[in-house]
Amino acid sequence: MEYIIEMLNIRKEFPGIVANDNITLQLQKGEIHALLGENGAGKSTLMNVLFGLYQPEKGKIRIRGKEVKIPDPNVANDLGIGMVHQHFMLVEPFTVTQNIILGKEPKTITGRIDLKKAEKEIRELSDRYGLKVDPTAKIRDISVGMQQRVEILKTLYRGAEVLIFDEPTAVLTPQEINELMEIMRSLVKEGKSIILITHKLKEIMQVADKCTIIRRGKGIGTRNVADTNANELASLMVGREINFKVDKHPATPKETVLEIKDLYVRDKRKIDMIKGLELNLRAGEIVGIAGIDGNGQTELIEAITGLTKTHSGTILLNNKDITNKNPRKITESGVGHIPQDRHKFGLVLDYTIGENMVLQTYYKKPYSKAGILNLKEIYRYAKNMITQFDVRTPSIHTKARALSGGNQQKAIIGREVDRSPDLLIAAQPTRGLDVGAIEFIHQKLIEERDKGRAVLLVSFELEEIMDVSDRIAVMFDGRIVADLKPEETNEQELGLLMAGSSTKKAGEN
Amino acid sequence: MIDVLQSIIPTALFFSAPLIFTALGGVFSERSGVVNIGLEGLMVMGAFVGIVFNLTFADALGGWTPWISIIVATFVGAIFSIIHAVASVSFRADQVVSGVAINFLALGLGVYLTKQWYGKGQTEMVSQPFFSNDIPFLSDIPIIGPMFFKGVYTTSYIAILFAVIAWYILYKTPFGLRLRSVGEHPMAADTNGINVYKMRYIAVIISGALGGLGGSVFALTIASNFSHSTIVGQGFISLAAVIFGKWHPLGALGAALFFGLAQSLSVVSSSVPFLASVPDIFLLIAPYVLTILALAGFIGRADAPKANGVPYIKGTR
Amino acid sequence: MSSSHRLFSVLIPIISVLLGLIAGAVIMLLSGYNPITGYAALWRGAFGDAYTIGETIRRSTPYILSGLAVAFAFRANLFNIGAEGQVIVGWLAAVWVGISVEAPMVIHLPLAILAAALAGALWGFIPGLLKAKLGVHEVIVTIMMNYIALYSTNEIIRNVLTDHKTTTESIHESASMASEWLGSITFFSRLHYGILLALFIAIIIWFLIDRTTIGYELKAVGFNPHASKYAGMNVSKNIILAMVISGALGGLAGAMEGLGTYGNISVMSGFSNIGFDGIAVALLGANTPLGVVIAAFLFGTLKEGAGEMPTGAGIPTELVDVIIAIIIFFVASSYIIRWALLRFKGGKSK
Amino acid sequence: GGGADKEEETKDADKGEEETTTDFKVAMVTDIGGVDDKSFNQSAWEGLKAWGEEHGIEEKKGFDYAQSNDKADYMPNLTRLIRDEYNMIFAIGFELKEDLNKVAKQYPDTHFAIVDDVVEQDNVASINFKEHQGSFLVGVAAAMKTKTNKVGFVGGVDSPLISKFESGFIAGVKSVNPDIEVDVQYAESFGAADKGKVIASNMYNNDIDVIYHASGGTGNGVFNEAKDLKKNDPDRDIWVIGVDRDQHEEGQIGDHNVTLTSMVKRVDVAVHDLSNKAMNGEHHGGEVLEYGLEEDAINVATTNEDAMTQDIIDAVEDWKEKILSGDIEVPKTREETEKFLEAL
Ligand SMILES: Nc1ncnc2c1ncn2[C@@H]1O[C@H](COP(=O)(O)OP(=O)(O)OP(=O)(O)O)[C@@H](O)[C@H]1O
Ligand SMILES: Nc1ncnc2c1ncn2[C@@H]1O[C@H](COP(=O)(O)OP(=O)(O)OP(=O)(O)O)[C@@H](O)[C@H]1O
Ligand SMILES: [Mg+2]
Ligand SMILES: [Mg+2]
Repeated sequence: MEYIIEMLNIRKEFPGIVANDNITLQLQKGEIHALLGENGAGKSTLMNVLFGLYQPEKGKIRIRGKEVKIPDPNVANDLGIGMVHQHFMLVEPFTVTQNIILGKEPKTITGRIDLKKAEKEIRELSDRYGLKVDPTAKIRDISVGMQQRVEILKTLYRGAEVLIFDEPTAVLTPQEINELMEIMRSLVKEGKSIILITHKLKEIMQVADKCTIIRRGKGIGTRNVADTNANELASLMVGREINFKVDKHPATPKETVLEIKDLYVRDKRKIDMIKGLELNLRAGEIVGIAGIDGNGQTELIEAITGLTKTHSGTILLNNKDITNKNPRKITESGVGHIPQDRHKFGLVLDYTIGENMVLQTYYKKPYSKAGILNLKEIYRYAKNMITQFDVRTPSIHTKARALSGGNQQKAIIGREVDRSPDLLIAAQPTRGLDVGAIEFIHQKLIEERDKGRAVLLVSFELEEIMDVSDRIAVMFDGRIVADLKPEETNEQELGLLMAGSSTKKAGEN
Repeated sequence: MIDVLQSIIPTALFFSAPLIFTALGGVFSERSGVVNIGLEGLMVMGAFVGIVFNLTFADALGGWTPWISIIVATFVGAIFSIIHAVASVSFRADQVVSGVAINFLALGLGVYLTKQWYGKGQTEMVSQPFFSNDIPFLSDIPIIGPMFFKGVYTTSYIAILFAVIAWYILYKTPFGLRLRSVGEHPMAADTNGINVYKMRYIAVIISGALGGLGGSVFALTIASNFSHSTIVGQGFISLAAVIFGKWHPLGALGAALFFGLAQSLSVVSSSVPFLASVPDIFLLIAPYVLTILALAGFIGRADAPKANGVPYIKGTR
Repeated sequence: MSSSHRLFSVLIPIISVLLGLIAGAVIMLLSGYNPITGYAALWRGAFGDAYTIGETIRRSTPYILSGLAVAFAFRANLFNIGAEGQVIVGWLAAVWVGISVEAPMVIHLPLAILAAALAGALWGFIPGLLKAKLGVHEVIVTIMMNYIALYSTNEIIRNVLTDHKTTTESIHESASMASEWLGSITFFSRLHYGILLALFIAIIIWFLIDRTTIGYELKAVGFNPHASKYAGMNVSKNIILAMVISGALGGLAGAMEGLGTYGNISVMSGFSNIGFDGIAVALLGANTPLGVVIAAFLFGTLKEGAGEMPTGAGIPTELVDVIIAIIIFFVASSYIIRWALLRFKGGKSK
Repeated sequence: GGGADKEEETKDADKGEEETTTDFKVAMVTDIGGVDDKSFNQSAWEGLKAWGEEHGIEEKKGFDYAQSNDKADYMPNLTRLIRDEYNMIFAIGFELKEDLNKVAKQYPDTHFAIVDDVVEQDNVASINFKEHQGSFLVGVAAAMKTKTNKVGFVGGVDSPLISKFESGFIAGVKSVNPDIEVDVQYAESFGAADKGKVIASNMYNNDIDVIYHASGGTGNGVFNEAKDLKKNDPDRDIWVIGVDRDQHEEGQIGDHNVTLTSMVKRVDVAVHDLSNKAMNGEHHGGEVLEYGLEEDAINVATTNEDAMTQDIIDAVEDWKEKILSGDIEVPKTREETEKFLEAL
């Protein structure tokens, strides 16, 4: 059997940690090979080694049977390796075309970039692989899905034969995920080979041919996907059984906590993003907002939390009007918020994890008194939270930046939950996390519900919505178009509703 | 009105030229992600070299002296700026700190060497400075001619030309695309096979060259000699022009010209009837106040290149 | 790990200063001077006797405050190049109150100091406001504000405080920080009580930055305005507050000159450089109050000592600027020193 | 009391070998700028050197200077020289006034002199120059030279000292021809060549053909602009009047020279003179010494023979006589100028 890429016994160390310890990965031409492992297991590191961003301490890399050294991404490109990074490597103010050709620009004889030629080439590529993009649009104006297609085009433009995808679906909507799966299949059909990193077992089962599992930097083994199942993969990865079915009792909703009436919100361009939205949320229930990205979810959350001004309508919390109050007021009246973008909103990355734990409460007793911080109290509290929420960090004095995504998320959840808010908003709380961490977070949300809090869950992942919610509100075009019970619907129906095909109220059928 | 324009435009042109060169240098450096507070120092170096070279070789080179002087100053400015590049690109120094050091170093070294070589704190006046001239034919056009083409310095037009060239390079060529990408998202550039360090070195060296050029043009069109007070704040004004111009070569050009106009307007005003009654102090601070008002009024928010000021360390994000 | 971190943060500045001095020695050698004579003169100029020691401390005093001004803004991610203008208006305001108010010292002196702080604060408020509300880059506005301060102050000295003179009369005794006693123990140096105030304020600023909710907010806003807004902080308010406090510190640096060293203010033909040097002091001091205090003394020492170099050793004073520049470079390039130290250490242990 | 102890201490080792030929030592403290500023620091130093030469004294042993790089240096410089036991110390420039005032009080046994201002202390002689007289005479020259009947004055920083120049100049111009317009502009800096050039450019553009500058380095810009215009149009009459010393050299452009004349202020004469007096035990502490035309401490340069034609020189001489004889009193301030002009 001929391998296009062989990474043999790779070892990569970082100060204080062995990220890759004797890992072997063999990729055949024309296959989709999944790479599975918990957060921090060493997947990205391994791929960065292959892409020439890191140099391994030990091990060999063979390409098409020939041993190679890959000192930098240029060499990787020349060897036909392309990588779609977990965090997109796109220059925001540049156009799609500029991003794709960057570093390999076609020139006219006068030394000018030959944009026409470039655009033509991109059009050809995008037609051939079904990667729809607008070559003249700026990156900052296009959707995440299109950004990802740009990343793929970048690798194809450079003639990549092997494509590495690092958690490509973490940022995509279900529709976009389906499209991506299609794209991957067509890439393979065209003779490309793919390494896919993902935490979603379903996706692996769906498209991958093989799956290599790593745990804490060590290779556990490779399985033929056809010969295995999700449960086996999960337990190989975590080293224990994983409970996929979320355990929960039926909800016992009580008084109304959140009531939104006829809400309108406009974005910067003065376009209505929320158009007369109505929503009720009661204590002791989890309402999941299902919807495709861009249908007003972000605006809804920002309006409730005071980060954006509403145009009209009212938002009542425990029957008190909190419309357009400042974020501090709103938090104090009982709202907790796990933000979608944890780096931008959730944490001050340059603060220590200890300092981050009091981001919402630093001005209150006992963390400060008369404007003077009580560091002892803050650190005592932070230590406590870290143990309670299993945040894995060297110490509370470690900068938040140095923590892995899952641990950052746990810290935020701990901070928000511990304030016992009447309303807890969780936006994409499990994005990019491994199954173990997801399980933990789902449990926490349900615990909160059982303590009598109202939980608003926004997620693009239908599975998560279906598993965790007591009630599902489908959002489309700035409105709630359906209100359903999870046990009375299925993913098909939700998908249709999310695409705006019909409306439905709970209990109608 | 035309009278006023005819007297302020030529002065604005020579006043602005050194600022334009230097600001363009700032644009290159900051577009690549290296903050350059050291523009002032680069100008000092340029002025120093321009004057010293001119004084030394005036006899040998005759009419070519000023031209060769500014070329040499450009060259020395480029070399001098390597210090900033090494510190801020290779040594990952805080770029603001390194720039401040450049300012101290240039002035200290310039005056120190002047004292060593000339035995006094300031040089003689050069005998071969730049002279203004009338541009044939164009200067005969009514109204426009006297405004733009009579008694102008070739260096002023070179400055404007450089701004256009800088725009072309930054926005139309592969080199420019790469340079800007390095200032926005160095890691993206790196994964695309662009050598981030090399690009930043080149950009800083270009800024050194242009800063040196700006300083020497100032010295050879305006000051005529070198002392500790030859360059006092022009570099900072150039830095302001970089930001005012939103890190765009043509914006920087516009900002520098705006500043030159405001400056010469404040001088000319005393001879304009309806402004003559304005107390001098208001005319004196007018250029600075106008700049602030322009920014607050209609220029507004400017977004720096995203990675500006952040040392790039391979393998981190 | 953390103890070696602490060790490095002490070692690196020391090594930087040594390297700067070595470089200065090399330059002296190359220009045909004897470095030992040169440095002996520098030392005499700064610490030769009680007088020079007094003057060195006096010179360092405003640097502490202007350094704090720049450093404080930096902590909120703002670059205050305008400390210079804030120093000038603070100086003016202090002298103004010192001259025009008559009151017992317990009222007059604090009042004059307060006036300086307020004037500086106003000079910081404008760029802060423009930054917070309109997103105007503080660097340009503060540069422009420097010139406005310089020219307006000159105008006020000439036409308001005096009748077309270049220097105001002296402030009343009741507003003066000058001290006969401090002078007498330092042979008539101009050492004044401002140094105590400056050190006290450095402690306050340290406390403010590291131990109060205000400091917590300012730093948070500087690091990540989005997260700060999300956490309920008022981002605009914090930006303005940071600039106001920074400006007030600059104004206080001016008060040191107006109420301590000179007791008056003169028309200036150029900038005082106290504010500009404050940038270097802040950066040398790594933007921490303790660091700023140490850096201010280093700066004061070098600048004061430089005065003796031409007379004492025939060396131009500018050499000291070169040395300062090199020290700043090495402090900035701490990464490379750290790297070299680690190699050295590693090499030894192997 | 403290001062005396001090003096004992500072006789340290490396100065031990010094042996002065005379025990009288003189030194000066410059204002910002060095002894090579081509202006009065330089002139004062030249006076001191001439004095040293006259008495066969070596530099650094019997006479020396201390250079100030900024305002904060004056005091330490003064003190340093006192402690180095100089008997007579000159403070060059009005900027040193306040500091000298304090030092003089602290060291009553040292003799001081200040140039360009008045310090009322028993041990301080105040050297003032009658710049208004010289400015009056160059004003006469300007008035004779102008063809457009418009002349300009560029000041450095507006101050009583510089308004002496301004006042004398205006009075001189108007005395010759009251119809001549005088445009007065200040750059608010002694080191802003760019501002100087902008102002000069504007003045020449408005038909002004003679500019008198009293603006230090700012004047470089004025010379630069004048030379540029001259270079482009050698036939055009463009003139600059220099200040403090003969600025003939600054005006040279090819075969032409734009420096009409200069108002020369012989600080050296005053310093030399006063040093000798002090050496002879003749102190003028507490007095204001006025150096002017009589003492030959104020001159009008005639280096540019082509420009300073005989009739101009004659006119200048005429007016000089009138001043010396007391026929006219040259105004020193703007108020005095107003009165002076009314009386014309
Ligand atoms: N540049 C680095 N310096 C130090 N440690 C690093 C660096 N990059 C990664 N690590 C560490 O190496 C380990 C493996 O990280 P890696 O990024 O490969 O994990 P991953 O499997 O991709 O995780 P995730 O699923 O969260 O993306 C982690 O413990 C991480 O903290
Ligand atoms: N310079 C570094 N020092 C220490 N750890 C690092 C460094 N760079 C990256 N890491 C660690 O590498 C690990 C994996 O990084 P990766 O980019 O895969 O993020 P992640 O954990 O998947 O988080 P997310 O997906 O939320 O961004 C994280 O634990 C991160 O903290
Ligand atoms: Mg990863
Ligand atoms: Mg991840």
